[in-house]
Amino acid sequence: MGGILLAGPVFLPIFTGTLLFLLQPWITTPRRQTLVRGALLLLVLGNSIWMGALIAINGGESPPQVLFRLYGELTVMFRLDRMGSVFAGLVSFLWPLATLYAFSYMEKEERRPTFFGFYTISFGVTLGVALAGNLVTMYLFYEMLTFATFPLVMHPMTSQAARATRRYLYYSIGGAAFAFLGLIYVLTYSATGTTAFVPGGMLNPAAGGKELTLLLYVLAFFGFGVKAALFPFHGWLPKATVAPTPVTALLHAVAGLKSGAFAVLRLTYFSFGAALLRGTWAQWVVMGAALVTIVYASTMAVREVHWKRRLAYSTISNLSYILFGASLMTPAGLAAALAHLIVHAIMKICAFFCAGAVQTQTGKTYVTELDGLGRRMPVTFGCFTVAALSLMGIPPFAGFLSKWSLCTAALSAASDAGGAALPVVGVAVILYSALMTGIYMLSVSVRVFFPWRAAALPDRRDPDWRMLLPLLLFAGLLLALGLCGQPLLAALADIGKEAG
Amino acid sequence: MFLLLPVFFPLAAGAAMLLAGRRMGKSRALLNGFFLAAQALETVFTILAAALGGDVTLLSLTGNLTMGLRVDGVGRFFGVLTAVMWFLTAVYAVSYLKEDGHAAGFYGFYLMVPGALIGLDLAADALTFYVFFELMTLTSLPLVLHERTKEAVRAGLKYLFYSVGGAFLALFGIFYLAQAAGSLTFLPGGYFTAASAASAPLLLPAALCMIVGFGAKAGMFPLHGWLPVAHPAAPAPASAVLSGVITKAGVLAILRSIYDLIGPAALRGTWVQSAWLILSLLTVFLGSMLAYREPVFKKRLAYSTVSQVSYVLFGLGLMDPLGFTGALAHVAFHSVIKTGLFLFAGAVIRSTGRTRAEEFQGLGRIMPVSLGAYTAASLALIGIPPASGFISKWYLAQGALASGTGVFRYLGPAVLLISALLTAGYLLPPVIAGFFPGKEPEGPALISGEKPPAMMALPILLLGAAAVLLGCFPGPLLGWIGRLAEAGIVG
Amino acid sequence: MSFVQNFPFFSIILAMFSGIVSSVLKGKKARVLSICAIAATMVLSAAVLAYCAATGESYVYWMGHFPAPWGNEIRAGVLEGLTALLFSAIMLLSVIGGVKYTQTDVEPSKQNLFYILIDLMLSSLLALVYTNDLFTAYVFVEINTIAGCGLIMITQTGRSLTAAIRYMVMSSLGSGLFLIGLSLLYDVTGQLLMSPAQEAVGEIVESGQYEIPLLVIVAVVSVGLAIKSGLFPFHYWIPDTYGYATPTASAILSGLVSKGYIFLLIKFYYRVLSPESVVRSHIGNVLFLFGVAGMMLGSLRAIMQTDTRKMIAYSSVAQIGYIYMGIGLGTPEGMIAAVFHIFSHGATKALLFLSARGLYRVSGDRTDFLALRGSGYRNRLAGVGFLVGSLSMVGFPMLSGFISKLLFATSAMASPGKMLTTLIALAVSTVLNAVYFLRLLTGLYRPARSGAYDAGAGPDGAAGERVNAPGFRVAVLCLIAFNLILGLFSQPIVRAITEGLAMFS
Amino acid sequence: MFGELNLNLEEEAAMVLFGIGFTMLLLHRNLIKKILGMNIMDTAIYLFLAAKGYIAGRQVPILTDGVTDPAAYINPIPSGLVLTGIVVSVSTTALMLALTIRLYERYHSLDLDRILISMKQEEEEQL
Amino acid sequence: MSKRKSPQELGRYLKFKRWLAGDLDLLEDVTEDAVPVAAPEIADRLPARDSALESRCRASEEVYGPEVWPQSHAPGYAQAWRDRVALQKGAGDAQAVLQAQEKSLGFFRAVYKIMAVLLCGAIILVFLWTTAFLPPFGNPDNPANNEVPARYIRHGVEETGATNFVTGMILDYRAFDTFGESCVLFIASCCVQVLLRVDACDGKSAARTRIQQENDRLFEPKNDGILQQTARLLVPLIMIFGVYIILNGHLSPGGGFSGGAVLGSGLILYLNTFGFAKTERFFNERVYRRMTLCALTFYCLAKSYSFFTGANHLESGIPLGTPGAILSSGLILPLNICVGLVVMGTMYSFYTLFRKGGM
Repeated sequence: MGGILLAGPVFLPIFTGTLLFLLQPWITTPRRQTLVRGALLLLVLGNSIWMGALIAINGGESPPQVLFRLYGELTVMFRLDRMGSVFAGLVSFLWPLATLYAFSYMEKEERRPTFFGFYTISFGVTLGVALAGNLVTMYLFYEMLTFATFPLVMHPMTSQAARATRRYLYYSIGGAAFAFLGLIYVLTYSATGTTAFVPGGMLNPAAGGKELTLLLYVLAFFGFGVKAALFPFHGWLPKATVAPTPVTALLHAVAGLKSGAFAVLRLTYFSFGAALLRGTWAQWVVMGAALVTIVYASTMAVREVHWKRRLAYSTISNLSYILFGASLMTPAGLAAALAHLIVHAIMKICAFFCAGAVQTQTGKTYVTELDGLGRRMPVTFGCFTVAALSLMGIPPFAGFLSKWSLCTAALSAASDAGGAALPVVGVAVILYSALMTGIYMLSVSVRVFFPWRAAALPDRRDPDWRMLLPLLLFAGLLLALGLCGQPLLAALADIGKEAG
Repeated sequence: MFLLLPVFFPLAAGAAMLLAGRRMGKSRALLNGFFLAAQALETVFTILAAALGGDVTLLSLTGNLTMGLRVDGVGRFFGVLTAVMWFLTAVYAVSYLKEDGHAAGFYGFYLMVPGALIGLDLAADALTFYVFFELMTLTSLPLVLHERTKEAVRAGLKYLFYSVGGAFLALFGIFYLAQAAGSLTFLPGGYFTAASAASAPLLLPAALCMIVGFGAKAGMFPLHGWLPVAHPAAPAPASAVLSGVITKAGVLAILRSIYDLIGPAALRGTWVQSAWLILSLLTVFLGSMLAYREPVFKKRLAYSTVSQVSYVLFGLGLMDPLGFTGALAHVAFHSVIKTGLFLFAGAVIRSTGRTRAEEFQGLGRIMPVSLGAYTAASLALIGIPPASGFISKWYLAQGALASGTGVFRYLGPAVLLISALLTAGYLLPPVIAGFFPGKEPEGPALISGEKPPAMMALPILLLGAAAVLLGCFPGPLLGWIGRLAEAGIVG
Repeated sequence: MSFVQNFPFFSIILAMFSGIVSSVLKGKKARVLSICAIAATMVLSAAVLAYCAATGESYVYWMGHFPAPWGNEIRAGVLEGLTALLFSAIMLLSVIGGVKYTQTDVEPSKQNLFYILIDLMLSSLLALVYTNDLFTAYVFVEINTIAGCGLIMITQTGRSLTAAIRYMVMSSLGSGLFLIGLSLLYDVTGQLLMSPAQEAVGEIVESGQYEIPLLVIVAVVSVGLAIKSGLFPFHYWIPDTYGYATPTASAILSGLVSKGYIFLLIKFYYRVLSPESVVRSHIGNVLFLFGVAGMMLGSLRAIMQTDTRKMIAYSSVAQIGYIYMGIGLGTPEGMIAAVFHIFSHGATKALLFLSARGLYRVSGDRTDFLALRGSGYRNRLAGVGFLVGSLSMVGFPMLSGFISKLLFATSAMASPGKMLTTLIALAVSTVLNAVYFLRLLTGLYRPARSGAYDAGAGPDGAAGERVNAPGFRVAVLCLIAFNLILGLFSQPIVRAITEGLAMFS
Repeated sequence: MFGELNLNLEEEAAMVLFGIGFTMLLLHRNLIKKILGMNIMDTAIYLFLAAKGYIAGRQVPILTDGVTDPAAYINPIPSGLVLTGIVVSVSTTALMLALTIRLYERYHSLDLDRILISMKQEEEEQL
Repeated sequence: MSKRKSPQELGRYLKFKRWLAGDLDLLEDVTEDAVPVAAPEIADRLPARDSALESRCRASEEVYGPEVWPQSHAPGYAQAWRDRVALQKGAGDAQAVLQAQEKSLGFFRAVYKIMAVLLCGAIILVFLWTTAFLPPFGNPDNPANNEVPARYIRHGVEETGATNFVTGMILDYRAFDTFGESCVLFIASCCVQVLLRVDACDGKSAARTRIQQENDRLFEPKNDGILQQTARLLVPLIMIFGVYIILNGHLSPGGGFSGGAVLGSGLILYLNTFGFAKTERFFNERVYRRMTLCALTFYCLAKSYSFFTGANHLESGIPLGTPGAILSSGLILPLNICVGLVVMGTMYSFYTLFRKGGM
């Protein structure tokens, strides 16, 4: 029975999504549309509650449930461990709110049932990535995520959207192909014979040459890193902002990229093992790539004038914070990475939703067109400023917490590793990027709330409640987490200790 | 618990003022009344809190790091100074913004800034200190932006990014200390002695980062770029407060991080101290030179702030009781003087519309009282004996000579002297032009304008008088600062 | 001698007999006979597979009254049964799927000739699978070549005729080399049947005689069969051949014919040459090298194509490169992966060709990217078929492509020398596959240039009107199911292949 | 290398012919020459096979006056194979000639390159 | 980006964009942005595919020479294509491209010849080198002369009944090959029929015109006296000789294949001399098809019977008769007859198809 329970939250949304496709010809009258919309929201909410209940009941630890045997000892197996429950909890908390937001955002768009179909399928697939008990299942759902999300990127059906989709597909599949090599290596040389996750790594050290292990780890890291927009392979994300905002916000800022980062964490701490990789050249290569991404992306964000593309670049740099945390290979590093994973998800989804709200209300997408909007849409831009401050790491907000844990983890890693220079450079890079975040986020806030006297004020109002509720919820959450984030950090710390 | 009042009451009042600004805007009297009452209350609460003392913890961030407020000597000194100066400028602001439509916005943010400043002064540990430091930057930004002209917005952004950048640079130091020292609460004399500093390799660079980072707010050399741009762009009361009080927050930040976190013993004689002294002296000289060449009057005063605040930093850099006393004294005196000067500048601009220094021909005829007060304050700033400036410069020189910092023992006083001369060079011409316009027919025409209203002239007069009186009767102030010096510099 | 053991012989003769009989029948009757013959073969091979799996070892069936070295014989085992079953299944689906298109492409009066070619192609494939005698293999290779050439040119358009002549030229080169290899082997060993030849070769290898001739025999036979199956350097005839024939013909040619020759090559390595002589002759490395080169350059050429037919054809070159890479790895797992990929590629390629033709039909019979835009909506089933086919090619989980990629990778781990190159080659070629397949796929589901996407309305029919023939629908659905089965329940098939290869030599 | 070349002249002749036929088939542009080349190649192989079957000083493998001792006759197998091979060559040649006729009828040229070019032009005009 | 670009500029721009894009499929969309910018009158007729130009202009590595002309798609592509070429080269006209192609072709041909000689020499060298190591010619104890031919000779007569061991081997020991053999013939004739047979019945005008062209009955020489006389003498002789060879296949050299060839040639001689009208009296399409069907079916059934009995070790009850007599050696005789008929029919059908597209 346990198996159904765990697999439920993964396959219920997938089933609902496909059901939506089949119902598409039937949904014609507005009455039916509202009915379907309500049903969909209820289902998504129910799914999240189910997931929450699972996490609560099992306290983050549940025995493995094998679904079916793919080939040989490769099995599709779900197992809820603490780290998985963190990511699953985050995703299931954000998804209903994003769906609610999407309802009002997609008012004017056509082909809504297909959009919401794929949107809900992605929910299930992301939960699949979170609940995966072994590297194979995670790889399967990781690859299916690409194919569940690419129709969403293509939704506007313009030639630009098609080009973005193609680029997204090539990068993701390329990444998955190289990650596959890592999976194979782990499968062949794993101590337990299967690829089930073992905190602290499952490779038996004797097997395979050391150099080869490191090379394949780096390949797999860059493979999964593509989805986490690591530097050389980040090209697809800014272009993918052509998709509707709920997609860019939820999938690219939260579910999509985060699953890439989550996969990297699983790969590093639960498959190859941090002890094996600590202090080796692989760690420095990986950390260097993350740092380069942070610097590159934050500087590009300042130069970018298109608002959503600017937020996309900001996502790229923040994702590399998580990868930097992961590359520290210490328990504190893992805890910091998870902290930033959670906090950044909330911050970025709030920022993207504000951008989306502005786009629906005023149709403006460029930063230069936003003068004086703050006075007309105070709530939206209030939340945006909260998100901006939190992104920068200003103390009363949650962003400071994750920056704090990241930097202290990096400095303690530096001192443990005999004064290695790179983590310290990492801290400097994080602070530089915080300054850049300040520049590209606060310049929007200042421009919006303190427009030039001469600038005429547009007469646009705040969007309806379905958009404002998520925004306010996120802003409030950021403040609450900022002020009393201590229990969360403690919980993450002992996840780290156990896996480090 | 009483300690929370001075910090959170102004924040709440300011927020209320902002939210209710539209409706209350109708009757200007009601608006001004509420504003002044709140400001007065804030000053009273601060003085009471300073008197009563006490300790409160707000929340605990991680295992051993907690955030809280505590009143100690230095905190009390800065708190009182801030409260008093803030109230005087508030009085001036009410009349200055009489016919300004957006006054409610200005008043709201004007009320919130002291909350952050008092919180800054009373912070018990680096984290709380950093929280209020950022809050102070964010709440003071709208003051700069008040004019809403293109230059104002550009200056505001520059101010924001410089201070936020500086804060992040300093944050590196805080992170390092959190990891190296284990705790961040302020401990008089600091956590490191010369011996234990050797075990923390990155301590010195961290210290330098904090000095330069917090120095941005105090207008020290590498990150001083925003000050000459932001102050003139802000309305007069705002620039007065900015120069007079907010730069002192930067000074307090450096004082706390060096004297209460790292510990002067660890830094005495190291390259960090000499770098610090070099930077401050360079700023002193640079500030005065630029002020001397600057035609626009408010910009000139801004440059003078850059150089004067670096006097204080030089004093702190000496890590010598005498230097410490001179520094703190100069903090008080400069705050009083510079606020007076800026208020005077505001009055001149408000009544005559002229902004350039050499256009003040015959100003004495229009506003003799204010010009008199201005002259007194200028003399104090230059350091003419009876006025207060002389005393602080005297102590600074004494401290330099007594401190064992090698070449700076002589270089310091020399630079201070040269800068004093330059200060005279850029402050006195308006006085001469004002009182003795001279008869040359081809000279610029005499200035014309009406007298500044009483509410504006009163604060200028008070500050001018205070500048001189403090110089004459420095006893009680110097005694208080002396006791702080002993407590502060144990090592 | 239980009755089931006769089934391989029955299936060959039945296919041949139905070919002979349909020479006098009309088009329609010939089609029905041919479909029944293929279905019967499928059933017979399934029975053979079941029997061999039950007994657990392969058996020899005398073709005539005389034992091995004198008379012919065929040998049936688990692998042969499985291959026969899957080959006939794919052929059946291709024939059923392409019925309507064969009617339009081939002259009415020559329909029965088409089905004769199909029957004899089936019988020669079965003979290639079952035969245990080299010369019989040569004869049936010839039947296969001529039938293949017939299938190519049956549409009698300019393109297919030139493709046929080029195919005949290259194939006769291949057969010539194969025959000369055969005669050299006969000359050196005196045996024509594989099992006695193996002992003879074993003796020669020990005695150290004829060391050079053996080397040349291996080289010549491998090159000959490589030419015929279209390995990389000799692949110039593939694009036109597979691209411009009828969908049934292209599916059979690309899916089965080239695989038949590869199967014969594997049989030659296993049955005639002892494993160490194969390793000593380094033919494995050569095949590995050409295989990897084929994978890369095949996909690169496919990317540069503007005509989708040639693009799909070039992807076959790449996939054949995969198979030869598997063989070239030299490890038993490599061989298992190669054989599995033979089946998975056969099924996927048949699906791709059929659905591609379905898409051309609703895009005004034009085959470039521009015309196909939005055709995924116009012909929904063909669109889904093409989607599943290309996803399987790219190695999407749950589909057969993923399992073969997985097998290749695990087998690569076993051979240390070639591990890294194989892994990198696998990853890079997956990306290249993704580039050209998904570029077309995204094009399928974009609205036509006019911006409005017309769901379901075919160019020549109202939305409701059936766009596809019933046969086409059945075939595409079965092929999709077959792909999914290979993807999800690949375990029994892989176990059967392992067992088969164990008892193969 | 050629040290122990024990003078099997027939096989060498066959191999030379095979080489010539192979290259003609592969590289000649004229279709008829290609077919000729193929025939040369096939006949070369059959010559090789026949030569292999020959044993010096023995009779044709037809039973003559009841002698069934193998030492009397040459090896019958290669001749059997040659017989089958010849039929294969006939059929392939017939097929290629038919193809050549159709191509010539359509493109009026026997040169494969010309045929390819004109085929493309024809397709060009067609569209 | 909206500034008007001259053709040269566009050329450079495209090259730069290609270097920048680095992603082949981006090329497809490059034209969508760049084209409207170029000269308007060309823009609307230009096809979207820019990559077609690149892949074609490069001399492809086809062994048979480069594909000169790109494959076209949209209607009116040819003209648009020439403008594109002009636009791309920026100077001259489409002919410039063609001259370039010719020149490179010339160069290619020279290399072609040298390569041909080299390849031929290499192959001959390899094979000569192998023959050097082969067992000596005509030596009795070659590996090929092992126990396999020995048994054919020693027990050939009593096992197959045929005194001609080769026929015995072909039609009994290794009968499966020969069965495959006749299938090769059958399939070859089918393919040639596919290509050359012209069916009047399908009524298509194209087919009817082809019949007129191919049907050379009109040009048949009318009753050439000399030919008819000699044919009247020779044809029966040839036929009898053919039948003799088939019937004595298992006794003396010959057999189904050679006999069939002789009969086929006799038939062709008869056709040439007496014309289609006379030959169709006794031998036309239907007869041929039925004859081939019966022959092959008999062959198939007979051999299946013998294979089945052989494999299942059953005793096949076909008497072998006395060696040396015509009716001896069991099934071999009828099989020879069938093969002979098949070969005759196929030869004849090849001839008629090549000449007239049908019997």
